[in-house]
Amino acid sequence: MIASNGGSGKKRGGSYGSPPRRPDWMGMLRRNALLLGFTVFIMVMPAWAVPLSKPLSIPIILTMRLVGVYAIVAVGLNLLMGYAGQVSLGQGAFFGIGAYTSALLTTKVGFPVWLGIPCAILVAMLFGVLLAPVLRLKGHYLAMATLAMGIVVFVFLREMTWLTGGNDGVRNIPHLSVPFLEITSTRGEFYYVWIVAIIVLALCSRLVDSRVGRAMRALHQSEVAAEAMGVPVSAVKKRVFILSAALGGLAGGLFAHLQRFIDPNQFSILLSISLVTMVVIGGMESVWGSVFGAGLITFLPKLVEALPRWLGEVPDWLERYSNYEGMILGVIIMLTMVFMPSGITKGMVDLVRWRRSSFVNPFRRKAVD
Amino acid sequence: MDFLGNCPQYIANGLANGCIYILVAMGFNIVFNSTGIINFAQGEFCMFGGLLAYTLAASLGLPLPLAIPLALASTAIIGAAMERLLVYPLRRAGALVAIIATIGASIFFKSLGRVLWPKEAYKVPEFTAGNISLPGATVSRQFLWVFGLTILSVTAVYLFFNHTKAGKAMRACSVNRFAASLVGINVMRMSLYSFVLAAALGGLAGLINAPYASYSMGLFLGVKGFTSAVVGGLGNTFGAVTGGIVLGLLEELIPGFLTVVLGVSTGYKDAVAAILLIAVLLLRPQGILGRGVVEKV
Amino acid sequence: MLEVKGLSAFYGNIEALRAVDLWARAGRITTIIGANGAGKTTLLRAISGLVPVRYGEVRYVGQNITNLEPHRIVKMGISHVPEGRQVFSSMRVEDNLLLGAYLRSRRRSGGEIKKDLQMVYDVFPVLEERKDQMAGTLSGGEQQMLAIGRALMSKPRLLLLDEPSMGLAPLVIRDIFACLKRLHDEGLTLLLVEQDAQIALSVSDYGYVMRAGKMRMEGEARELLGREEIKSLYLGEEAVEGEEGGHGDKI
Amino acid sequence: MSGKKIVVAVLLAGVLLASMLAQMGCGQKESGSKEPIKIGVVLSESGANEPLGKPERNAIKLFVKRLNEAGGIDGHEVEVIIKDDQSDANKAKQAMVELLEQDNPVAVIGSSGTGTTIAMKQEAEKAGIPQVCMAAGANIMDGDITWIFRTPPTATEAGRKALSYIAEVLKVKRVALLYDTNPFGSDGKAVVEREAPEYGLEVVVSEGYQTEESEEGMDTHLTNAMTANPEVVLVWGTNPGPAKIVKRMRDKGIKLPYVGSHGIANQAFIELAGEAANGVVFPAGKMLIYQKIMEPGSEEYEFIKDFADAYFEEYGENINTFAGHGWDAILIITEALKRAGVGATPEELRDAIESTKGLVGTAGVFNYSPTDHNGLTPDDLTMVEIVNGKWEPAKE
Amino acid sequence: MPAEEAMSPLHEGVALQTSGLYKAFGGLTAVKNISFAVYEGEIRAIIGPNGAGKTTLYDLLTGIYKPDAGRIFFAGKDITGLPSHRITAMGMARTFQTVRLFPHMSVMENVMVAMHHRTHCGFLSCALALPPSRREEAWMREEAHRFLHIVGLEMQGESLAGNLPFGQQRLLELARALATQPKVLLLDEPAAGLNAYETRELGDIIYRLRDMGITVILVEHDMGLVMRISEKVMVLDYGEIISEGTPEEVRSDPRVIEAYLGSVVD
Repeated sequence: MIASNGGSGKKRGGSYGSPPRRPDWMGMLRRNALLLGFTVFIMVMPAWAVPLSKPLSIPIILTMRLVGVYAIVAVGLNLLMGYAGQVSLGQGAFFGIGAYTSALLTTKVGFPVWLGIPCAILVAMLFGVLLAPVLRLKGHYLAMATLAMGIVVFVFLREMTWLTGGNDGVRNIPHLSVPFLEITSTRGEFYYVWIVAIIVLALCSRLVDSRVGRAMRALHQSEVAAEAMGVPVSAVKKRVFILSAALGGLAGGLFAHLQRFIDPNQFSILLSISLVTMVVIGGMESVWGSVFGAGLITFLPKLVEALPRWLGEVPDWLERYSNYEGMILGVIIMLTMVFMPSGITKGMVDLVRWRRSSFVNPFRRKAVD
Repeated sequence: MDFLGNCPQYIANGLANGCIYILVAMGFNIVFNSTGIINFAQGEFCMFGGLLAYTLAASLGLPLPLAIPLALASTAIIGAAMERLLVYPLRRAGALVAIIATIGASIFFKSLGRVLWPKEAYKVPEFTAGNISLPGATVSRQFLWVFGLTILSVTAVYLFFNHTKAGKAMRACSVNRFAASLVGINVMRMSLYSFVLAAALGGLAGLINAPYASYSMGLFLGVKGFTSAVVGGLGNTFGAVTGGIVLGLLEELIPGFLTVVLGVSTGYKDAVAAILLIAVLLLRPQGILGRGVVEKV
Repeated sequence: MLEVKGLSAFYGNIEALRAVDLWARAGRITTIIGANGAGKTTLLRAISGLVPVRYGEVRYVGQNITNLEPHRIVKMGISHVPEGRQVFSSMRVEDNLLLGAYLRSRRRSGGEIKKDLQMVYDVFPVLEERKDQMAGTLSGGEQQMLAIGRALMSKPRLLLLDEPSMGLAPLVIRDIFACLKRLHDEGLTLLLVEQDAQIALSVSDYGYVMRAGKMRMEGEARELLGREEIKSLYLGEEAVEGEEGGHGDKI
Repeated sequence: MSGKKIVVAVLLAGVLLASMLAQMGCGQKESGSKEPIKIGVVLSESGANEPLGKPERNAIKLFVKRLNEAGGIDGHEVEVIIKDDQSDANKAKQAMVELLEQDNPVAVIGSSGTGTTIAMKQEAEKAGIPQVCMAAGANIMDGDITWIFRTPPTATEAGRKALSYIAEVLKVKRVALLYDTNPFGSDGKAVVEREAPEYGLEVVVSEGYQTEESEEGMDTHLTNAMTANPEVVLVWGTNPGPAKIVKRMRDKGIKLPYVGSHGIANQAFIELAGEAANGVVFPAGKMLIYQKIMEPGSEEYEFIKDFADAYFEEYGENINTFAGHGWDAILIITEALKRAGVGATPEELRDAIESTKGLVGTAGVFNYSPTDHNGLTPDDLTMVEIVNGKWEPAKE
Repeated sequence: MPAEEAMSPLHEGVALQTSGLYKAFGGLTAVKNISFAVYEGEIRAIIGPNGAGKTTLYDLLTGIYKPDAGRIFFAGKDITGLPSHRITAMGMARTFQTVRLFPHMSVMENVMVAMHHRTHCGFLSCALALPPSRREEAWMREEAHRFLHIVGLEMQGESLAGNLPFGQQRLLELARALATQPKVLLLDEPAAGLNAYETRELGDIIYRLRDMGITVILVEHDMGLVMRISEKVMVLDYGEIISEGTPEEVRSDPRVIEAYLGSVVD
């Protein structure tokens, strides 16, 4: 190390030898442990979840397929919003574009599904490139511009009937498939989706810990400093945006073939907002948090729906959970933001570690900090 | 040409909608000025205004002159509660957190609205029924109320901000929050007032937007109101007037043109505000008047 | 009148004030001088409740006002003219002044407020000429006068002034200080923070010298004015450096 | 990292615990003498189609309750498993698959809306299970109709009824169509534009609106439509859009006849439109005004009266069309089950439904055939006119 | 500075040169006609009272603002108006007056961000962890460690930057700036908030950087530090250069004394 020759003081008695540093592979292993653990968890899931589904009245595997799809798009949104700090309330647009691309290519042009989904990614990326100029905006402006973007895409999906079929939607979309094999069983779909999702998760968790990920996080924390450190801020933002669009497209493509029927109303602003909710509840700047958020938001209604069956007779209002689902989600979001702005996963980790840092009572008048 | 012949009607309709947008947009601006956040739940205040007026006037049978102030006051209380319970604790948080928190509030309010008022629409009593024929256009009598009340509200807000102590203090907070606290203004209290005022304006927009109100009107009006605020220059309280009128007119003239002249589907009407919003944000973020603030790094 | 004991305050992670003591007597002009970055502004802000105090206390006419909210402190009669003037630039001059009287009830003391407004106009006639202009269109010196006038409108017993000379031409600085002197003669207690030691000490009764978040020197203003060390405290000298080197806090 | 692991562990433990509890709770169920017959139901109890889903649910629950009190089918109780699709096709499909995988129902009912029904239809076909839907969209019957049946009159029947009324009673030619841009409206638009020439009518303008728009917004659409000099205004949508339009029309003094769709066959329309509702004509099931057009004592009359009385007693509300659709749906399935026997395979049940003939329901008399799974004809509809805030038979 | 010199091509050994820089905000001219040249290997201090325009000058040099008039030459090229990250990539780095670390990233990561322009692996390569990106990552860690060692933070590599005590945050900012491998390093009040011990250590580090061949420009209020380490001092007041010379010359310059202590009244 060339470091400290010449200087007048070397205070810490540093030797010239190689400094004590933690071997890199330790960190790699630890990160991968989580990934490997999760992969195993998913792979064995049907084994215990299928027998459990019936007594619990919660269709675990069936719901997990969708969780996988949402996890993919939520992770993409988290890269953009949690890591790079760029709010998007229009992520549903890319999801919709991806879904329609693959659905139309496979039903009208006759593409095989395994070709349709990559095309969905490409088209979503193309839209990402076209819409990237909104990234010039910041904060609230960006939020509203992306919201508007979502509305525009929704209206065009609905109105361009010659292409999209309008409100009639696209139906009889083929099942998911790999070359020469169509996947029709729930379990098959579960594995298909989750293998893709785990690959995406693995790639994304690598990415956030790499040069690119650091640049993203840096520009989130201070654009000026990041720029001054040689990070081409607008280029990085743009790429993250396109990447998140691509993941939206991928998830949309998978979604179309899972649902096999899509119409524009499935891709309205509400979808974008619930995606944001997933990211926020799961935790910004946390790849795994997004999976958790997607899981929570998707399973919560199922859980409440199952309650009557566990408890026998329940009051009517409990049975009509979906009527006030919004109230519960709204309260969860608000409480999360007030008490655990870093999301539930991180908030819980902090609580478990008895670290009060992120849990200062925000209602207190004076913050002596 | 038919289109030109229809223009007076389009303009009258555009003005009527524009007035509503102005009220919503002013709410956005007032809150933005005093707290620096965009309240995504602003549209839901309109919902509360309209539906509370329905409940008070139509269900409980209160006379309108009593029901309307009560509805406005209740909406203002909801606004105050939101500020105390959500915005105040987040006063030190970043934009992202604030955005998401107000989105949460908006989801909550909308859902609450649906539980309390589950039907697809309610008829809010009109102040005066009937209509007036003008050359080339027919407008409802309610339109006169909308127009009059909007002018009244804009004037009242103008007077409030320029000629009352509390109003000047709120302006002072938006100009220079630091100096405001130095002269003894309780800045957090002003944030509360701004929410009260914005909620009341939103409520007014919701209830004069009669005769129909529903739980789902929030997003619709919220987006339009925000677009108006941006078009007029965000943070510029009276830019909202320009913005609202521009958006209101464009929204009626463009589909009119599309259908009557080009014969294209008017379903695209929904996209007018959204496209205008993106265009203004990208091309002229300070608003078409150019006096608004542009968010700093 | 104002007593500061062992005050420590942080700006983010920076310890900007380290156990500062200060005593401003009623009816006098007390000055704190020091080069920029010494912590003078932080001290004033800590007194008026804008920067939280970590340790120590601030007492004002016998009451503990440590960490009170700013508007309460203003109400008690301490008015702060901030660094860089901070006028409400897009509001009229007169509105700026009237906002200074924000905490006074117009009903009860409406007449008095008018009188005070006239008093401010008497002290700064230029403000009366421009009372309908936007404050942002005033020159720097006029803005400084406005800021002082605004602070006076709350009828303070103690006026805190932060660098009233900053960014102003020497002639204007002289005017401002002449006005301060006049206010003092009318019975107002002043606590002044200045970089411009010469002019500040020349109008003051008592002076403190700050450096790196600490009080380094104090004394009667006239006496301080004569001391050579002041210059070295500003422009730095090895001797001073060495003196403190020994007891630097460890991190 | 270790913290995260703890979280994961806690979650896992929670899931296991919950599942154990659930298993315990489940043991008590099998107490009845004979195994219940399960019928899956997917409805839009919330979201855009909430006004449809809620009465449908009420009717179905009431029907089953009465059926079971009367001894069920061959002593078997009927159990309905109701799921909410939130008016979202994606959730409907999910709910459908859940039903199929978890509950093995003999048939499914659902859903309320067109999009949600299509999403379910694909799964019903795949699984081979009869589905009875309560959605009106004509396009539901596009493609394979093996497994799907429907109870409400479709846009096609309603559209034909309305068009024939325009052509034969009003005797005018130029139709201005205003439609909601939602699925209901665009479906109607397609039908009207397709069928109009057969009745010698010309759709001179079709104008899409959004139901949330203000009255002034509607006025613009109306103004656009009036430029084409129509002789009648036909509005295809659900509340509150049509109410806004008719109110505006009458306010402006436009005297043209206003013909609506079956989407406004409810009391809410009259409440919303107020005075302006008078004179509005729309196609609807005969149930709506059964007391006025049917002979007391006739089979249809008594059937509907029985339903109306029971419904009012249970819920304190008057029946409406949607409740009727739900009632018909469960009726058709249970009648078919009685004929095919409790142990019938899905194919047998399907055939039994398909062979339904002359079954009196609330919406009319159902006659299914291998080529027609709609069951109703335009004659099962009637034109209703609003007179003084009340439904009256329109002049034919 | 005579104008003709500023306009002429760069002299041998000049690291950074400006000619006639102007920048106004609204009505206020923050920087007026600033021309100067800094030679390679020099330690140059810029001092002046608050509001003299020092930070604005930095912002102009590093491309955060564009000057209204005037040119900036660096590394033999005209860099006026280039985006910030390009200027950094060419070898000019800065620290900030108010510390602008990335507080939620580890110390090591903070430094690694600054190597962005010296590394190349893109999204795909990073996500797939291809061998080049892994090699690059390892190299970056090693480099980062080296820079942390220079400022003495090598033991804190894994802690969050936001959790460091303030003095160390300053040092980390310095290490981060170094990691961009600058030829010219602009320090903005590096000693603000440091105690005497830390300040002294900072001085030593700056010497060491000079010895590594880095030209150091610093804006500083701590006159002790300025006078001790800088070879040449430039004094700004009201956006203009009012004095330039060795520390001794500047200290005795009456205009400087006046700028700081004020003119004598009466």
